[in-house]
Amino acid sequence: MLDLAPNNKRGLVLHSPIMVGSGGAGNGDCWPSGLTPDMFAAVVTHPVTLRPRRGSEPPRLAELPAGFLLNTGDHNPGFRRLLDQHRTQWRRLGVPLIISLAEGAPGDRAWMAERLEEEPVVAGIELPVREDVNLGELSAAIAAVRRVTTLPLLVKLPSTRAAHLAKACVVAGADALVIGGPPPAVYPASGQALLEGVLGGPIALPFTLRALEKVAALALDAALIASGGIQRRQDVALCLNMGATAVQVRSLLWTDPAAARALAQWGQDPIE
Amino acid sequence: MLDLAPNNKRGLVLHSPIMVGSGGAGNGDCWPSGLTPDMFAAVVTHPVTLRPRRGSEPPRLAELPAGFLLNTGDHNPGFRRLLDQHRTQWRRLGVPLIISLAEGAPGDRAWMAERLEEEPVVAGIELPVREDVNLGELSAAIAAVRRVTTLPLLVKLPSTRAAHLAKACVVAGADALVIGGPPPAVYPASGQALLEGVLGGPIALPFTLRALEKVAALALDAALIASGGIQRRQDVALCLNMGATAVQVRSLLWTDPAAARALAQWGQDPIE
Amino acid sequence: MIQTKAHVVKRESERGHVILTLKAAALAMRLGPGQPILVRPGPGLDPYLPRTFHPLSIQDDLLSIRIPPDADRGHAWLRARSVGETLDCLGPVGRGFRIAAQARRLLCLGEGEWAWTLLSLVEKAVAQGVAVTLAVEATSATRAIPAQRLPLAVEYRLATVDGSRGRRGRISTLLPELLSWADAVAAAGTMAFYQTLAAAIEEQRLLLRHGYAQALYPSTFFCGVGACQTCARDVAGGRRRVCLRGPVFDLADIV
Amino acid sequence: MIQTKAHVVKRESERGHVILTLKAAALAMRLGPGQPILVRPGPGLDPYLPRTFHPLSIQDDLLSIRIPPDADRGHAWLRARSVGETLDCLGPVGRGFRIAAQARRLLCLGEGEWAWTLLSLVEKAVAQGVAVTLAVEATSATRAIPAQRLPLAVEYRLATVDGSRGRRGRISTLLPELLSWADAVAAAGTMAFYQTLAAAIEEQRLLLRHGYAQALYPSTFFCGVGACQTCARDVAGGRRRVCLRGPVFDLADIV
Ligand SMILES: Cc1cc2nc3c(=O)[nH]c(=O)nc-3n(C[C@H](O)[C@H](O)[C@H](O)COP(=O)(O)OP(=O)(O)OC[C@H]3O[C@@H](n4cnc5c(N)ncnc54)[C@H](O)[C@@H]3O)c2cc1C
Ligand SMILES: Cc1cc2nc3c(=O)[nH]c(=O)nc-3n(C[C@H](O)[C@H](O)[C@H](O)COP(=O)(O)OP(=O)(O)OC[C@H]3O[C@@H](n4cnc5c(N)ncnc54)[C@H](O)[C@@H]3O)c2cc1C
Ligand SMILES: Cc1cc2nc3c(=O)[nH]c(=O)nc-3n(C[C@H](O)[C@H](O)[C@H](O)COP(=O)(O)O)c2cc1C
Ligand SMILES: Cc1cc2nc3c(=O)[nH]c(=O)nc-3n(C[C@H](O)[C@H](O)[C@H](O)COP(=O)(O)O)c2cc1C
Ligand code: FES
Ligand code: FES
Repeated sequence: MLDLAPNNKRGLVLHSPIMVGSGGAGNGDCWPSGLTPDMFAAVVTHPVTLRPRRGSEPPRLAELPAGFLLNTGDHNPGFRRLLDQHRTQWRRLGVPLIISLAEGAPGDRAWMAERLEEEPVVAGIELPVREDVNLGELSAAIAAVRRVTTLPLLVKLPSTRAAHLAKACVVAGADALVIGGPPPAVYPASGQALLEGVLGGPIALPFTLRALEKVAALALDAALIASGGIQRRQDVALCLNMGATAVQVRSLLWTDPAAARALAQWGQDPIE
Repeated sequence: MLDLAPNNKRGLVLHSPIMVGSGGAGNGDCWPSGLTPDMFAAVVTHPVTLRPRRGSEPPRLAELPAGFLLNTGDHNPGFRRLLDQHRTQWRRLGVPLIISLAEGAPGDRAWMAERLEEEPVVAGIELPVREDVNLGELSAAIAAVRRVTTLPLLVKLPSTRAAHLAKACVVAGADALVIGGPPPAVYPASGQALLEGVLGGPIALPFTLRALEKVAALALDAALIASGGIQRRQDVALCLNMGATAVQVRSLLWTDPAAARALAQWGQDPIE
Repeated sequence: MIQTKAHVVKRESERGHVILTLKAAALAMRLGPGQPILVRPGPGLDPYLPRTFHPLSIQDDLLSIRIPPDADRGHAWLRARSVGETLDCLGPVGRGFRIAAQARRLLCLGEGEWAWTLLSLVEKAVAQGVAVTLAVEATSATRAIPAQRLPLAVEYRLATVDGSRGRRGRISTLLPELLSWADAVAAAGTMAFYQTLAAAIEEQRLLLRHGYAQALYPSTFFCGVGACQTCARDVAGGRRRVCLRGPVFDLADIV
Repeated sequence: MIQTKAHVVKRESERGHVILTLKAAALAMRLGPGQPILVRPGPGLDPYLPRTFHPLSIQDDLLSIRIPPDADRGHAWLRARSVGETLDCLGPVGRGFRIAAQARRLLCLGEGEWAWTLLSLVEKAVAQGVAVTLAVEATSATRAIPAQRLPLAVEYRLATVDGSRGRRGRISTLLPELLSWADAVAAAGTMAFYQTLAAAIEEQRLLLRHGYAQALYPSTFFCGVGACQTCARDVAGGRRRVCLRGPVFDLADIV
């Protein structure tokens, strides 16, 4: 049995190492052709903020070789509406639901985390971390959330700075580290407007692997979850081999649901 | 007339915005089919260290989508042999030669920079900067070199941290900033060994553009040179448009010398 | 939405663009006019984003897509496919054109490349006995839909910016006459085109009422199921995901 | 080194691999056995790294390359080329095999896939009147060079690991006999193969002298001109760039 939070009383047990990464299935309500929640080990929502956010103006997407840049600007309906609109549907998910809490005003995340204690449908919290965060602020923010919740806490680190930030996160109370948010970049979208966004797709994998290698070498007392660019069985095998307990897939669900379905059968298949 | 160092008494005048980036033509002695030094605005050598370096063990190269990871480990014959072996040939280059000084023991770069004052064939110095450098150390290192040389000083910043480091470099005495060294990553090379290296090829461009956008916004008193992933006329136009004075090309010389030659004719061609 | 391997059963090449007829029964069955499909544009993981197509015709187990003669390398790969190969397709995306039960005279209005997306609607409306006029604005005659691509029963009106065929100039000069005839409108073009259309309707009918004109929002799609959030636009009174609410909207909701 | 567009004039497909014959006069003229060429493996900027090939034959204005049936997507693109298309080629890279003026009996020794790189040398040596034995170690008969690919004058010896043709097992058992015959050796294989060969030569001739055996260093190339430093290896008494010093070395310099 895989447990992403063995030191946490609640634990976070997965039936396979293949999770749906933040927003891959929207807020657990957007399932591409042929995919159902129970195929995956867990589902992470889009990052939510306390108040609604209209997100970025278009264009939000630019194509890169073997990938893309995406910038949605944390477009979301706000914490209260998210829960109100999805609670019923989440009860039927059948697998652990992890709420991603985006950074907003100071104290917002702790406030939301505290509310989530009263939501039996929620199995964990993921905190995405900005690339330019300062180490002290990050520790304080994680510790503030840790104080108010008994839920398993996943911290999603930017891949370029994961090794630098990892230890402080575990000390501050993270149960697991998601490695990592791919690096930001700029490229012209269609219509020539320069788009600043975060890398996605297969081309993100080399950044994930570098961060995973460096964080695994620290041998911290936290589960590692590889995220960013994972597409093929060999990518999963490599990440598990390098020390990850699980992986998150996202855009594969969109570009090739059949491949995502096959990948989700990890371990159930005699040929591996 | 383009001048990369207008505030420097010596100046660094280029006849076009297309330079050969560090190592693109070896140490000015490795010219792919149909290319000659005078086609380009300037030539930057491989990074050299005071003592010879054997560089990294193979594999040194892994393929990525639209690019590659490269790790040569600053393989070089050492400062003295570099000068002794190349001085004569450099006199015939016909365009400015810029020596790249790699980081070594403390004080090594300043020592080498001082020697270069006595080499009339050298038109400038480029200092490549590590991604994990500390801001204070970097300022001190640049200032130390600045004190001992009147040569134009180019500082090559890692793209992920360029905006963070740029101002301090100019304050410490950099005449121009090279934007930037692409991010490091890890991927299996052939034979499955994990290779950690620096990104090269077209896929590096989105990182260069992000760093260039952020540094240009600082409006510092230093010329900007875009480097990393530049291949097509539209890439050059974009970089110049975003505030670069010149660009450096490297692997294009290897994969498509004819295209590099066409690019080097920038400005001489009526259709632009 | 389903994912399916579609077999290329016919390939026509015409003035640079390529039309592929695909056999994909399960997809054709679910697909209506105005609903796009997403096609994988290469054999591997690059290019990675799907390409969006609005089938030109949907008949029984067949559908056809037109790949424009542009510089996109995904399109270049798709143009090079030949009969017997298969394409990985996802679809249908979102909601398409509806032909109201009481519609008798349908005006289909297309601008430039977008005009092609109306062909399957034209086909379906004619088959249902609706009188159809297709009016198209193109930069020149060679870039317009050839008349022989249309059912005989369709009245085809053309405005070309260079005057090489039909009315010279923009389509706006034709609109008063066409709108006075039509009891329903379906449009495909840019947002600027829809502004012009809405203004002409208001001039002609005093009010742009819901239910009179439908318009295909000009968009490409990534996930097509609401997850990626890249297609969000300010339409229908809020910031909506076009792949869920559209891509066909009431014109009154997008201008 | 030159860069040139080579025209595909013939395409043969055989047990998965594809042999393309290319017309490229300026390149063929400069090219000798053992000197690789670099070929762009796609239409655009991806895949980005060139693919390295050792031409199987070089004759007048023609040369031919063999694309192995592996999973590399650059190779997949190249296997799909057809007659009439052009390939972007760079070459020759470095130094090839030399046939010493006094050589009378040349033993060519190839291991697995690498054996194919010896074909152009075999051709040239036979044409110069040298007696040639080609000895190849393959995993099985179906993966070995077919005899009909060779000039009639060549003596062909095969060792197959599965015993499906020729001597069963590794080539080492054939070496004593072959080496006692040869006055010059040219080899292509892995470094392990060269260790075995060097040991056999020392056994047979007491010393591995410079000038007796040449070996193709098993390497692919990026720039091919010494700039990128990816091909540096510890050979010939130092860390050398194989694309400048090699890829053909004296066997004594690389073991
Ligand atoms: C994110 C990602 C997505 C990918 N997607 C796909 C995909 O969709 N389909 C697919 O088939 N592959 C894909 N790949 C694999 C990748 O693009 C290469 O095709 C693959 O690495 C080739 O592997 P190989 O071991 O066969 O060849 P390698 O031995 O790794 O070599 C490939 C080429 O690189 C050059 N090379 C390698 N090492 C050296 C060296 N030391 N010196 C000089 N040249 C060298 C050679 O020219 C060689 O032919 C992907 C890789 C990544 C990172
Ligand atoms: C480093 C680099 C190297 C490149 N090399 C090459 C090359 O060798 N050859 C080449 O032809 N091109 C190359 N490109 C261009 C690139 O890969 C794309 O093909 C190009 O961006 C397509 O541009 P476009 O403006 O035609 O299409 P775009 O309009 O940018 O769209 C391309 C596709 O992306 C999707 N898309 C875009 N925006 C959205 C959106 N808002 N919502 C949903 N989907 C969207 C669509 O499916 C669309 O068809 C390179 C780009 C980079 C960054
Ligand atoms: C991802 C997402 C983000 C949203 N963000 C906001 C928001 O920032 N402010 C707001 O008022 N409503 C927001 N909403 C709600 C929508 O505006 C609206 O209520 C409706 O759900 C959106 O329609 P759609 O599902 O067609 O996109 C959001 C909805 C979604 C699905
Ligand atoms: C890029 C480069 C790096 C070198 N680095 C070293 C070194 O670290 N130590 C050393 O002793 N010699 C070094 N040399 C010198 C070589 O070992 C040797 O003298 C010779 O020039 C290399 O042969 P090559 O040009 O075939 O690679 C270097 C040469 C080059 C071209
Ligand atoms: S295309 Fe992904 S949300 Fe609409
Ligand atoms: S292949 Fe570039 S140095 Fe040899």
